[in-house]
Amino acid sequence: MPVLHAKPAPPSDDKRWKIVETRMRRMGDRPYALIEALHAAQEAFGYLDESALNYVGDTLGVPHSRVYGVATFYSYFTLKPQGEHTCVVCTGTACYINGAKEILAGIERGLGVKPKQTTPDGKLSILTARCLGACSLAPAVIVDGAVMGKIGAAELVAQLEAM
Amino acid sequence: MSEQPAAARPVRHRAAVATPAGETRASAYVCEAASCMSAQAHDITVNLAAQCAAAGLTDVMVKRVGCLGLCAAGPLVEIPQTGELFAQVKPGDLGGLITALKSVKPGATPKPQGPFFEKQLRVATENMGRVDPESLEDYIGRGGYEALQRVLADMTSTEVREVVSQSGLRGRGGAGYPTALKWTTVAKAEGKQKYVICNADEGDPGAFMDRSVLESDPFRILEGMAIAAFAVHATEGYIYCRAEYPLAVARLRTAIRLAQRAGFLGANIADTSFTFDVQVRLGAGAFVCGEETALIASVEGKRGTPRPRPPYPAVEGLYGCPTLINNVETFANVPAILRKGADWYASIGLGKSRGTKVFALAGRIVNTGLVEVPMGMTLREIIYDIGGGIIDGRPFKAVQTGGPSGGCIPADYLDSPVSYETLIDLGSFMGSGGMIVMDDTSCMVDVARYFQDFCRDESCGKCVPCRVGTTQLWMLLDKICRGQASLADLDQLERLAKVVQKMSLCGLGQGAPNPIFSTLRYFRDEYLAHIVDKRCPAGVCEIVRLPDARPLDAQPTEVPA
Amino acid sequence: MSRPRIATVWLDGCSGCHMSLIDLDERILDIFGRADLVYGPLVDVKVFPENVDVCLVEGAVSSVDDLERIKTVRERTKTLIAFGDCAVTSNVPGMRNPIGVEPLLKRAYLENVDINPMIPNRIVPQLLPTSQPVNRFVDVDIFLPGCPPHADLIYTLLDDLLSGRTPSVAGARFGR
Amino acid sequence: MTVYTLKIDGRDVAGSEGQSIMDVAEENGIDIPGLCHLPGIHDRGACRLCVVKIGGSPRLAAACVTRIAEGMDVVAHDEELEEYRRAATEMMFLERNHVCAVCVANNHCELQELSADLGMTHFELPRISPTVDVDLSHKLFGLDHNRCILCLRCVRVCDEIEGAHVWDVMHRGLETRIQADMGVDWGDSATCTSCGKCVQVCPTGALFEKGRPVAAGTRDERPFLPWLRVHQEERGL
Repeated sequence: MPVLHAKPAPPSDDKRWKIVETRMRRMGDRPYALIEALHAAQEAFGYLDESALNYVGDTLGVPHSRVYGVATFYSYFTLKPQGEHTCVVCTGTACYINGAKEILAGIERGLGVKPKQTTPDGKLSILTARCLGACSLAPAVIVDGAVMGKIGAAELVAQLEAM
Repeated sequence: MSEQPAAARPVRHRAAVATPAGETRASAYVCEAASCMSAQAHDITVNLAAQCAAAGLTDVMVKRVGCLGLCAAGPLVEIPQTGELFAQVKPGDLGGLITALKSVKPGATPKPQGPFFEKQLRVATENMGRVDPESLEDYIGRGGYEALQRVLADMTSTEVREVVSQSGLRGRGGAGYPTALKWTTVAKAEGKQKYVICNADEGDPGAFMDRSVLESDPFRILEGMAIAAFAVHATEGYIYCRAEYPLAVARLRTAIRLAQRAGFLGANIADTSFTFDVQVRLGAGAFVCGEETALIASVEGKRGTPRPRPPYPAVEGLYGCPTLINNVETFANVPAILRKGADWYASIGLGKSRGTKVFALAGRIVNTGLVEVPMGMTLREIIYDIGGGIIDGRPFKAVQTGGPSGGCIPADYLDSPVSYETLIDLGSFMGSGGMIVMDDTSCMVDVARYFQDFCRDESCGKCVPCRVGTTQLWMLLDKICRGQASLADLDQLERLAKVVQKMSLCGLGQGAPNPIFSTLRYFRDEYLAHIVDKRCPAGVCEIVRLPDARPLDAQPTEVPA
Repeated sequence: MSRPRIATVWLDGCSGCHMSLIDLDERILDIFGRADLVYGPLVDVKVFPENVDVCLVEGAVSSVDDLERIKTVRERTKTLIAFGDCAVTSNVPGMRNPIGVEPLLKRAYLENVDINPMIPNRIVPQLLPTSQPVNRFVDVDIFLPGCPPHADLIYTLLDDLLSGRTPSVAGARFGR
Repeated sequence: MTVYTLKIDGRDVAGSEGQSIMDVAEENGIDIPGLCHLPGIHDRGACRLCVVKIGGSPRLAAACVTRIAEGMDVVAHDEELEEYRRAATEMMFLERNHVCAVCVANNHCELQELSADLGMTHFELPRISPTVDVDLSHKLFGLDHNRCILCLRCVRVCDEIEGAHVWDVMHRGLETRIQADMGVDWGDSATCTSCGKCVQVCPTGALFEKGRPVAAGTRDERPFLPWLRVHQEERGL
């Protein structure tokens, strides 16, 4: 039996909440819609802040601690706003044996940021991916959505610095 | 790792960009799978269509297709009439292609395409690179939905399971559990509501088979799932797909919509009483969700942690109901088996491993890409004949199969045939089908450390041996790699690996020590070189040399001023 | 045959284990009636002697000095006993490990000091990055956990060793 | 109800359909260790201490979540299993910063008790020594992550018995932590009823009542969860 609870109002009148609300409603506002709802919220806002987590949890009748548990379990969800630019470094096996380690080391040396960190000026976030499935381009990185394959650390750092 | 590879953000566009009104004399198949897409393949399609129109080539068809397989040479365009494959095509330089298209004679026969293609046997990937992944007509034109229609018209669910049983099909997700056995368990399990789930949470690093299948031939998965649903009396299906594969997700969603519209999904499929519908559920970046029970938890909107089995999902799965979970490639084989017959399928293969297997070749290999070969082909044929050997002609060192639960197979066994059984005998594992080739520039201890790092990062944290053990194993391997370890540490490594293997709750933890076992089995000398000689034979590891003989953790700490 | 030579060593610990040894009461006469106490806080010997048969090591290995000493002990001792929780698990000294040496010293010698705050750099031995149990650095023959190990357990163990029986640490446990 | 007969460690025992191996063993006075197991809340088979061998299968099964079957032949104790259990217990000690000597649970800690039962005298592997928090924001209770073994009894008792679902886990792998509401300080939790059930079920000193001296060596007895007291008495705590 679904728990009966009052549906909360969205945290603000930002139109993007409509998208989140619709995605949840299509799944009957049931607890199993949690991950889909978090996807919708992150797509809409770029990250998940506390108001989004509360809103989703209250709508679906999921305890807040569980919402937080789910949002922190999956690496795809991010609770912090990302930098203006993002650089995703693939660390899949093919990229690893073709130099992904050197790329990450090069970024850390050159820009002083580690994976999952954002530069202090908020310009650039460095992320890693388990495998982009683009093994033919190894080592591969994605800079602001564009894949760059067979790239060296120095070349990449130069590009990132130029941004 | 909040990856958001917007690279492959799908672009909505028409099926064939140029379709001749009359007879098609020549065609250009532009690969629009993820790897080529990231190299502007879509611009090629658009530009090529425009230039064909400008050149007055009204009898030329330009269409996007799924993966052409030879990803290393992308972006790729094929002229199927002649079999010519254009590699590394530039969107701004299509003159050569136009010339080739002009010169195709009507009724031309394809010329041989070389061993990369000819040694392959395509079943699960038979439509890959042939059909437009977003065109139902194209799929039907290649025999699509014949199998489902025949099943619904002429067969009982028992008969369908019988055919699958006789084909010898086994789960392509890794463990190789007989598919028909699973189907029968679900069919016979008590419960009004049953589910079919397609496991498309392809997480092994260096594996991209499922991605290519989903991007290239999504209808095939839907058909396979529908047949399975009929065979196990299920009415609802889910495809659990990695969110990191946006192109695959988009194509699946399109395919579902088109199939629903055409009556291949939904109520009363093909005018029978059979009802089955499919929804896509997105993963969110957790490798462990490839494990069945974790996947179910994730579909239910929970933390993707596995639970002990039994009860198996076939009896108590999604929402507590009997649930069939098969992986993408398994479902991709089903329509072909039903269409061509169990005997045909069973005639391919070796021993208890029947049919074909799709492999993703990657690493230090010339022809990085996707291949499908009959079970029983030797590693040498796959790596050298199809894969083109090692980059720069360097010496082959090992091939890693089975992902983080797999192992590294050395050169001595290159002539072993590939099957579920032989790989296990060699201390590795079929896994989902990633094959990472390594040459003398890879250090095997470092590779073991890499996989352990992966496992500890992806451990869900539920059970103690995996949560703590994988980290302890990684710490030991790291110590060895840095030249700080003793022989006693090596003993500890072996002892602990055994504990983690035996005690862990799910396959992730149980399989995590496998890369250690296999590298110890074949490359013990490399471990000893790090420990005894304090040297990395491949020159990969940074051996920490200290002014005095004490190891790192016994170095005095500088007092702050 | 010469009498067995017993030594005790006090590394980074609170000396509570030595107190427990003294708690043997009259049994201490029994033990050292059969063996010689050749080194330790209870006797005035400056250098750890050669040819020690049994050595009870109290405390974790936390400093450069501890490390040098435990190596010497190992070289000159037949049966090395990790004596009490600090030697066995690093126990209380190990509580500093997550903190790190620098913040630790700052807290202890600068932030919490009113008069002439400074981090000592002479006389006090340099700390190792972490405080570790004895078996992280040298082989240990017998572990006797407990904080401190009960005098009865110490007696049983020493009695076993002196009588040539297989030494028993049954009943020993962490903490308490 | 169907009754099954089976063997545990060579002894003939009987139980009813749906019971776990752990239940039947307990009823027959066969002690199988377990730290995440607690009667009255759902089992999750996560600490792996209760693993047993069934009918010569190479795969070990957690006794707390494996239902009995007719003719089952269970080995709950042998040298190999004891070694694995010791290894798993060692991992629990090494994961966080357990210091028995100065722990509020000293002398009434299930982890400490277990290590003694298994005859553990030392650790072979190094400590991981993570930096973790101590949350003393609640007016009555404290949470010391240094001593948490992630058995999740607190999460389950709060959800299943108290119905508040204050607790859940966040992050994953070695980063997994117990957390209240949206990862807030316990004292700021809007859902906590201060019932103290989580403190009562904690096998170690991770959740504790403020103001009880280390030297007390006992737990405060509370009238709720009578079955729990029975369980603790059985284990001599």
